[in-house]
Amino acid sequence: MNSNAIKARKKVLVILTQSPYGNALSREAIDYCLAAAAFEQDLTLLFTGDAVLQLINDQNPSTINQKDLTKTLSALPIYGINQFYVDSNALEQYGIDNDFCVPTIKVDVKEISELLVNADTILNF
Amino acid sequence: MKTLHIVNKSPEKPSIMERCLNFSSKGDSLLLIEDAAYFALPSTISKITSRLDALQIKIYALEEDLVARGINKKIHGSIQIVNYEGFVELTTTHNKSSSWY
Amino acid sequence: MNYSLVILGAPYSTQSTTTALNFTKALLKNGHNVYRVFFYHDAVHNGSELSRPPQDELDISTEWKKLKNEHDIDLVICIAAAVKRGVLDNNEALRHEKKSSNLSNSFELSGLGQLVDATEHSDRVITFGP
Amino acid sequence: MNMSTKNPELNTDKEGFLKNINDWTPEAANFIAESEGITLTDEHWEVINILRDFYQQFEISPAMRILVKTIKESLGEEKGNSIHLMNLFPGSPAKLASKIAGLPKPTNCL
Repeated sequence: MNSNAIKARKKVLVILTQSPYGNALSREAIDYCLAAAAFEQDLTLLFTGDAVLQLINDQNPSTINQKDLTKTLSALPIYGINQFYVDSNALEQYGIDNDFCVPTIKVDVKEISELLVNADTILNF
Repeated sequence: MKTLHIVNKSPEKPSIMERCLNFSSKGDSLLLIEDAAYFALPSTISKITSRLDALQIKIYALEEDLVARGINKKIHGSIQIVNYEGFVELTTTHNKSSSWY
Repeated sequence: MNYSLVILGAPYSTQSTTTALNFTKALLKNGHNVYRVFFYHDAVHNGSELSRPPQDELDISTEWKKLKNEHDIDLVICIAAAVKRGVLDNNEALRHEKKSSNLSNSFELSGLGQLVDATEHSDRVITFGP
Repeated sequence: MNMSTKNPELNTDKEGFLKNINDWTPEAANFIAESEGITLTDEHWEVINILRDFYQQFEISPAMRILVKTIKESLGEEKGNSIHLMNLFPGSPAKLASKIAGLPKPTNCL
């Protein structure tokens, strides 16, 4: 519980690839981010593939007996996580844009490679 | 800062390999494990060899997974076979790894 | 080098756990240190004492037990993911008023902070996808 | 500890958390608080209401640091600090206040 127990110093890139409700990994990834934020870990999030679908506003998963992932995602900025990179190719593939639950930074393939290069550790969810 | 990309899904899910290659940098390596071992077959790997070459990405496949699937003698010549110790070695010679699934 | 592993796939359903087991053995054989193995997502089922494969199949639970006994490696299961899926130690069974617990004593239930700690203290973190 | 002696309708677990968070009412909050030896004042209610709003918005129970931050934002420095919260909800304020506010039981996740 003591947030000073770990002196965070590594740059961790969390790569999200899963859709919001078909796979629990999407929520479990956010749970990791909340924990990492509590320890003030230097965290960057990259949404690619189906994970861009997590960001769509107006989700109402009560119809499938699940909690709304966007509500929890939108708590991340309060926890100090502000770097939400989104794969512009994936957005294009699904024809979605803007109107997301968190402020995002769109990145192309080259910029994403840079994110990987600059990370100390990569966690894939 | 080189990355070892680890792929474990079969070529039937092409978007996974696509993503892995898109985000790779020059000099990274690719390790095929589990069902991704089937990428080592000549007909599947030939679809991506030009991109691998352009990025100078070395490609490895895990011996145990190849043998298990009966394809260790059928694989493309450009692929280097490593056992688990070779897998460990690859993680030491790269700064980090990214697992695509 | 100091390694941590993140395992995500369910044992017996995916190859994730056995790949990670073999990798762990190779690490130890080559003189590396395993800082922590963190079980998350469906890999929490590794912690069940009650799993019993047929005698002619690999008993994954026994494999972890051996590694734990011989090398004292830290096997940590995410508590929230485990309790949700029915893998409980005595404390959690009491806390949630369940009549029995089933966590094998090779493992420990703990929070995601252990994964955060592992990323900070390891030279390498390897994810074994589902 | 067992609420049923005081309020037959209130279904709580051994730790005093509501088994079904939809059972929460302000009266339920009073009962839970009383069983913890706390008589709810306006200052308690300020925190409880903020917690319930937080849960409504994000569907998670805030960690202590975030609770302090959130309270500071809406009630100011004087109340947005851990000493004030410790006085109101002794022991572990985030957990105890969440229990009284009818939020889900923490998953012991940190």
